[in-house]
Amino acid sequence: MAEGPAGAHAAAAGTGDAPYAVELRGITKRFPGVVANRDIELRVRRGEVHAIVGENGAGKSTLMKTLYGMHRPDEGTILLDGRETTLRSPADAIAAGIGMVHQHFMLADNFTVLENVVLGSEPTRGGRLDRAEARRRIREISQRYALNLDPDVLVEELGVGDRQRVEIAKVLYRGATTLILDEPTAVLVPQEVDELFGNLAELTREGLTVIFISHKLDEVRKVADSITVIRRGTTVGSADPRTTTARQLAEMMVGSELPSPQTRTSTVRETPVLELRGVTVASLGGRPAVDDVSLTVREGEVVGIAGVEGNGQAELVDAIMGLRPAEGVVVLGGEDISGWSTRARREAGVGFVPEDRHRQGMLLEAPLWENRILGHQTRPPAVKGPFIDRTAARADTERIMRDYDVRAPGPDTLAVALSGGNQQKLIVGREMSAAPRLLIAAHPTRGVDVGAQSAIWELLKDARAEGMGILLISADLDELIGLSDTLQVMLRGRLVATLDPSSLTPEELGGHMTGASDGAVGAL
Amino acid sequence: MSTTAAPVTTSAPSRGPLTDLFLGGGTARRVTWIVVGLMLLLSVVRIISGEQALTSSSTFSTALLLAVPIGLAGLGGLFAERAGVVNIGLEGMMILGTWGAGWAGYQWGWAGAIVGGILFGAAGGLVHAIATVTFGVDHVVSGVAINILAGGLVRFLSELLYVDNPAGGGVTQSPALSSRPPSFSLPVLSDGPDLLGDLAGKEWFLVSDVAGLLRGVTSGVGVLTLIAILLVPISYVVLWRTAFGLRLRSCGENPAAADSLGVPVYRMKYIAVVISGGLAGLGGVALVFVANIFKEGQTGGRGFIGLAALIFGNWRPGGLAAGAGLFGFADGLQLRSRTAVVALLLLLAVLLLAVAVFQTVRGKYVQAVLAAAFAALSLVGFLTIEELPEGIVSFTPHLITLLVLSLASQRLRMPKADGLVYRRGES
Amino acid sequence: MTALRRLGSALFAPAIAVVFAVVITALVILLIGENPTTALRVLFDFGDSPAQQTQAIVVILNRAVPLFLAGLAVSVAFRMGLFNIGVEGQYRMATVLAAGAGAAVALPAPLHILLVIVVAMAVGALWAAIVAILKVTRGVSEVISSIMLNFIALGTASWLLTGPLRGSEEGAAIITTKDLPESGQFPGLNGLFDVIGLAQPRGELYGFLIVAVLVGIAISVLLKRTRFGFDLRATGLSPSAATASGIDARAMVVKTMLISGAIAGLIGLPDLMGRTHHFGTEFTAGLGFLGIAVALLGRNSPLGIAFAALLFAFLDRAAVPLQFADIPASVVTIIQGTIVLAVVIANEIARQITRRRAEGDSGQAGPPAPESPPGGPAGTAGSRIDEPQGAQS
Amino acid sequence: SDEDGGDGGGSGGGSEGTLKVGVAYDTGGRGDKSFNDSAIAGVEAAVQALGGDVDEDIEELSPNEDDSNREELLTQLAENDFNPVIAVGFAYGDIIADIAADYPDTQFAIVDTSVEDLGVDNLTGLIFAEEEGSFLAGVAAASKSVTGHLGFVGGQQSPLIEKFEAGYVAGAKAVKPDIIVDVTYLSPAGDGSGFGDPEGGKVAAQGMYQAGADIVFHAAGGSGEGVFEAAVEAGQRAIGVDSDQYLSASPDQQAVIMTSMLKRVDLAVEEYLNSFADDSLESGTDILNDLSTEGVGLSESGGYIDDIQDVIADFRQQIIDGDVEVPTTP
Ligand SMILES: Nc1ncnc2c1ncn2[C@@H]1O[C@H](COP(=O)(O)OP(=O)(O)OP(=O)(O)O)[C@@H](O)[C@H]1O
Ligand SMILES: Nc1ncnc2c1ncn2[C@@H]1O[C@H](COP(=O)(O)OP(=O)(O)OP(=O)(O)O)[C@@H](O)[C@H]1O
Ligand SMILES: [Mg+2]
Ligand SMILES: [Mg+2]
Repeated sequence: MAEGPAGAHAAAAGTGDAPYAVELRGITKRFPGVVANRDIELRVRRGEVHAIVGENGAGKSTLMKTLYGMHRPDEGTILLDGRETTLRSPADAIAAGIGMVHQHFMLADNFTVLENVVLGSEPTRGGRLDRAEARRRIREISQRYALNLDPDVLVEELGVGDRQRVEIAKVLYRGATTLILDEPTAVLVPQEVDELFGNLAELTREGLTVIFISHKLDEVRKVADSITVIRRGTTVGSADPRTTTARQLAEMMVGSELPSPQTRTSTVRETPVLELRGVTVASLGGRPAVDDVSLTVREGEVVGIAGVEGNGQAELVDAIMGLRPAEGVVVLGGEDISGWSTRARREAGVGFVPEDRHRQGMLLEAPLWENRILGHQTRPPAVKGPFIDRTAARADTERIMRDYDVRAPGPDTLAVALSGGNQQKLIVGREMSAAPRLLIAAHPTRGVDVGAQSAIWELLKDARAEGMGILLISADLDELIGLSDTLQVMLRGRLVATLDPSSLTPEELGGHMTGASDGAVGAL
Repeated sequence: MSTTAAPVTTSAPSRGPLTDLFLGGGTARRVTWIVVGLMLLLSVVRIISGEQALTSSSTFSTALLLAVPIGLAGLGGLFAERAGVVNIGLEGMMILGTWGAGWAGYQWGWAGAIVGGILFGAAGGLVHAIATVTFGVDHVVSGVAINILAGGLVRFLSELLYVDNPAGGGVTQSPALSSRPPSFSLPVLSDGPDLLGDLAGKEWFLVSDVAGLLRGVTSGVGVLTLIAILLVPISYVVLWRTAFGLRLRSCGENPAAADSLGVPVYRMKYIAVVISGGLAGLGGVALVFVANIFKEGQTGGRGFIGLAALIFGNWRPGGLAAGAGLFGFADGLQLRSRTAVVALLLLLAVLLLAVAVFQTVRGKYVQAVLAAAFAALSLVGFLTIEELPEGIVSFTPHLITLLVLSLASQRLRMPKADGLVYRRGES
Repeated sequence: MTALRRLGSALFAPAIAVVFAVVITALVILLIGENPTTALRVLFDFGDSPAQQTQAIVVILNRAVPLFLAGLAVSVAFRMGLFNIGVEGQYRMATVLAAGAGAAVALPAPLHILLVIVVAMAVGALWAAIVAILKVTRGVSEVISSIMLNFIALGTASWLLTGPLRGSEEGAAIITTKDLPESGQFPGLNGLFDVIGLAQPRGELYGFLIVAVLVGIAISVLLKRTRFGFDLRATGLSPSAATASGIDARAMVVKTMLISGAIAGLIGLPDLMGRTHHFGTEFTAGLGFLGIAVALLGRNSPLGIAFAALLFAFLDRAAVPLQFADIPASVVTIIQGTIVLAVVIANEIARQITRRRAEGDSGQAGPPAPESPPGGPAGTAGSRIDEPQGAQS
Repeated sequence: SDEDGGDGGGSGGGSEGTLKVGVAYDTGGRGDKSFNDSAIAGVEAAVQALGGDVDEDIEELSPNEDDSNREELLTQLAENDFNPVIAVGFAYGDIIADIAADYPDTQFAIVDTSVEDLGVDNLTGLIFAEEEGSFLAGVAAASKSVTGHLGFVGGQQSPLIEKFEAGYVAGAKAVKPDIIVDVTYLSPAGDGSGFGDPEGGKVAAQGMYQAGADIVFHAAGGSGEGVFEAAVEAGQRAIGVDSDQYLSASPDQQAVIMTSMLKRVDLAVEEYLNSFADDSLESGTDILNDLSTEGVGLSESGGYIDDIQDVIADFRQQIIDGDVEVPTTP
């Protein structure tokens, strides 16, 4: 059965006798209990941008880690430039000219850009790290590929876009000819994405090969020269981006239609749920992280906050949740809650879907039913007086798992064992089941595949229709535009524009977010 | 394109003024500044209280002597923790080091003792590495187990090898070392004509105090003290200025990233923890050299103090050396003169008063009042107390360490992945 | 089935560990030219007469009680990610002051006992609170502050003993506080042996055993069944998630240390109220450090700690009979250290196995989705979407 | 049945001339080169003299690390029919009376603790007049001192060690009333670390030598090693304690160990066993070992104090005669 795709690919390769830059044949990778990759075929021509798409957990990252030598395939062969190669470690892959930018950045925050870039292949002189030489080479790469990096800055001071360029610099520094980018655009705004694509074009012009993974199908069609689709661990086919629509791709991935976050009719009522007046959050040095923010969320309204990451959205969320000291007034349903503790705020009816589910949303080493209790320790059904009601908590977890399609064996499963999408659905289900007045949803569908994404959108829309106010923070501009009734743009800690999502394109929004639009620049 | 980047501030984020003073920015300048300030303060306190012991050359040489084992243990901790392995087993490794030094030392002399101590300590480190790196055991757990094990093991080994040993020794001690380690003095200044010694004896304001300090750290310095002092800058260079050091530290900051760049994380951690054990063992050797013999219980918790010095010093060699020095100074004073300890109360009063003024300027009145109250209390203590009881005096160094730590409003920054078990491919 | 499996894996780790420790110990004993089976026999030989046997049980239980309390104190802090290395100092301060307070007052028996216990718990809690407060207000690592406070406690207790609380006469070789009056002494439990028809041992079984059991149950319920316990464990598992869920992490640090310290305060009481009746220079030190080992061995669960304490006590008892068999007592320490190391390694391996298995379960449970996507079962040969299917659309 | 066999002897068990002696050590156990070794030497000497077998007839037990099983040591020895049972060290003082009362057919002895007031008649206290020996050490030191400045390093600040200090200071002042004696204890009461901290001992002694002292007397157990080291480095003198430390010292230390204050635990134990064997033991009371019984004294190895023997002998006689009253507390 491996012959089918192989034959098809041979046809696709068509004329050229030139060997593929990367060819994976029949790759199978098993993890205990899971076959992450089964009999995967992948052919990438030199100098092309090759996209890999597939739902969450389809096995894309696993495949790329195999190609990067991070683990050995159980079966199958890897050919680089036509030669069969065994990759025992990333070091081998690096030596073979392969570099990888991981889905989650692999950077040491407390190191400088220079240290991060040279780590593992340091220039030395007389046994000592030759910083001057390293600096020179990084500057050179930075200039050649327009990466614009300062070698001596600490990485923790950089934004996501810069971090990504550091990752790319790492790879280029090692002389990679094949670049793997795992979901590089998930955290970028359109302008940054464009820059990235500009960088990629630069790279392919220099003859480099790029393999890149994304959930954003439009993007894929725009930038890729060819596409491979993976489903449930195996290749289901390849596609030509010029002739394939996003819808067709999505169907190939999941067999369902591409979801759209279109809002139905407006459900906004008069009563405000949340009012912020002059909320200011100080930061460690200098300019406040959140600067004099005022906004109102009404019942049945979704207020979207757009902004490049690191412009104060996270701090604003923290301030509303009481996780960070802030000046100004926070009013919930007519009551001033500025001085309240996080717990009191949650009890008063604030639901919270945090940005980073692993860090703030879950106890990974605890069973699902305990995760059901988290954040609702003082409210039924999970607790009775000072005690925990285990039976009720379990029962309610089962309900959430049913209602929200959380795929796991049972409420006693540890949360780590769930995939990201399922964890997210559990969190959303948990927050919804307390019937909050206000939901703070930060990146509710980040890294979640299309199926789960549409489910979460539906949930948010239903809740909104029932009168819940929602503050939505997202980096996904389609999501923001599609779900919000009102859009606020946040830049350097301030709300710089209020926009009407019904007449807005992502590109325009992106302009506001980066301060490129006139109004926004004026506001500064 | 740079518009998207978060604004880049060139200066490091402030960590509170006192911390910055100790650990921040232009290190050399700050260190000089602190040393000058402290000497001035000590000098004033000495003149007022008449406690010559405060700044005598013998006090400083004792401080050095006492600081060496602690500092070496701390350096051991530095290597392990910079590579991401918390080493609470330093005490155990130090115990192994003392035994190894005693055992090798009575047979092959002082050089043998150094090798023996390092090897035994390193063996302890190896066990820790196997448990934490290969088996992924919680670092604290493994360290505690090693501490227990080391105690039992050295007793057992002594029983096995020293009872009925014609060379001497017994269940709690080794035979004496067969040769003594050499020691050095700075010619002319600290030796022979001993110019510094003369100056130190004059009881002149500041001049004698500085002379005391200089003579203290340059006369009769043992070979291991010399090694320990050298190891501080060497550790810095190795960890911060070489490729090896960068790789080692990357395992403590983000092992997954290091792994993805082909750094052999497990091997680096092994190397680091074994070095750590070796240095802790060397700390044990220092103790054996002092007594010329291995003696059970000799370490007396110095491994733990070394760990504290490491944290005190913000996981940096210079900082931990300062921590060890401070502890050594207070410990030496405590062992030498109970009355000098009372003079420390005056020092404390002055320091607290400075804090109070500083906090007032910053508008933090609660802290200011608190500091002033404690300053007054210390002053009253200084004026009324003649001599403190042994029980109270005995914990002077520990109390001072605790006080300095809580005064230096600290945002210490430990390596980010310190103490986290790293398993390949699991993040 | 899962329960059975869980039990299986729970027992698997300790079993491997004990085997490992036994092997190491046997090697050690062989090394000194003695017979390992002798050692094994001695371990389980509780004596010939019934009285000797019950006495052995008393010795084990009396040793286990403080070890259990120490392990419990450490584990409560561990559960929320705090390393309370300061139990040592906490129970020293608690014991000396409880001894002083108990000897200074005259009260009817139950009240007097209660007073001693309350004083001990309060002192332990306060001493631990210093650590907590320094941590939350000044950011001082609890590891350092508790190490320093251990030394400070040692000196302070010594000063209290030789100064204000001195009860023994001048010149007596052992300095002690005044004895607790009868009403402040905890009655023993030897009546129990009559009830179950066992011979009376020579020594007295600590009545404090009951207190320890009650405290163990209370802590177990607190951790597993209450909101507070949930908050505590949640903070230990993920401080950031706990904070986001509305738990005040700083307050949690203080509360947890108070509880841990209060339990630590009890460690010295079995001896104080059941045997010596005073605090003195011959005070049993080091239980705080052993408590760390016991807590780790017991995997921080009260029941596990009880087993661990009994195991340690069981081994400690053998120290004397081993010497009769010419095997040095240090062998016991070696066994204890090896067991701790072996158990934690085995635990870790078992944990990884269970975790893998759990993930295996959910991995298998993933695919059978209710709305199975069309297009046939996954894993069939791929097809080119842009040819046949693309043509269809 | 075993117990029946044991109780025949009453207060004098060794009917066949052989003894079964149980020894419970102080912390450290056999091989500590000090206290414990001295005690066992006495036991072995007595057993040998009585024709017994040293391996067979002596059982020695050491307490565990935290000293928590002392009671067990004594009871196990008694249970296993060792008689007499000797507890080495005052740490047993707290418990031995109760145990002796429980085993009335076994004779118990305890080193360093007075049992006179306890009223247990199968218990003997082997006590020493450390202050008298220390007095002579003080006399020797003061006579030999050039600088008129002496030092004393105590292990733990306990009543026992304070006896050493008191005697030493009194002896020194008896020779030179204006002599200076620096006194340092390494650890406070209840903290035994001062007996095993050579580094502390060295630092303390160094301080004294640097301040002008030329002779330092230590009563600090294992920490004394550090005191000798300090003496070697300073080129000054030190005085050992308990046993004749000159004999077990390295050559360069022998050069500085002027004398040692002897505390003959071995003699006391041997004496006790002999009287037990020949049924002359009068238990329930203390046996005081002082200058008159040669239970304490000064060693002469090395010959450093040969020239002042007459002064020392003079003071010894005065003490024995009661002409000089030696204080027991500083
Ligand atoms: N180290 C591992 N151990 C066990 N299972 C793993 C491991 N890594 C991945 N898996 C499993 O392999 C499958 C594929 O995971 P992978 O991360 O490759 O998915 P993906 O396609 O990259 O998903 P996403 O789009 O969410 O990034 C998942 O079901 C996951 O459970
Ligand atoms: N090293 C590993 N060992 C075991 N399971 C793993 C490992 N790495 C990943 N997994 C499993 O793989 C699945 C998916 O992991 P992954 O991190 O790719 O999630 P995701 O769906 O991509 O979510 P996210 O968007 O947060 O990355 C989860 O079930 C996770 O438990
Ligand atoms: Mg992925
Ligand atoms: Mg993912």
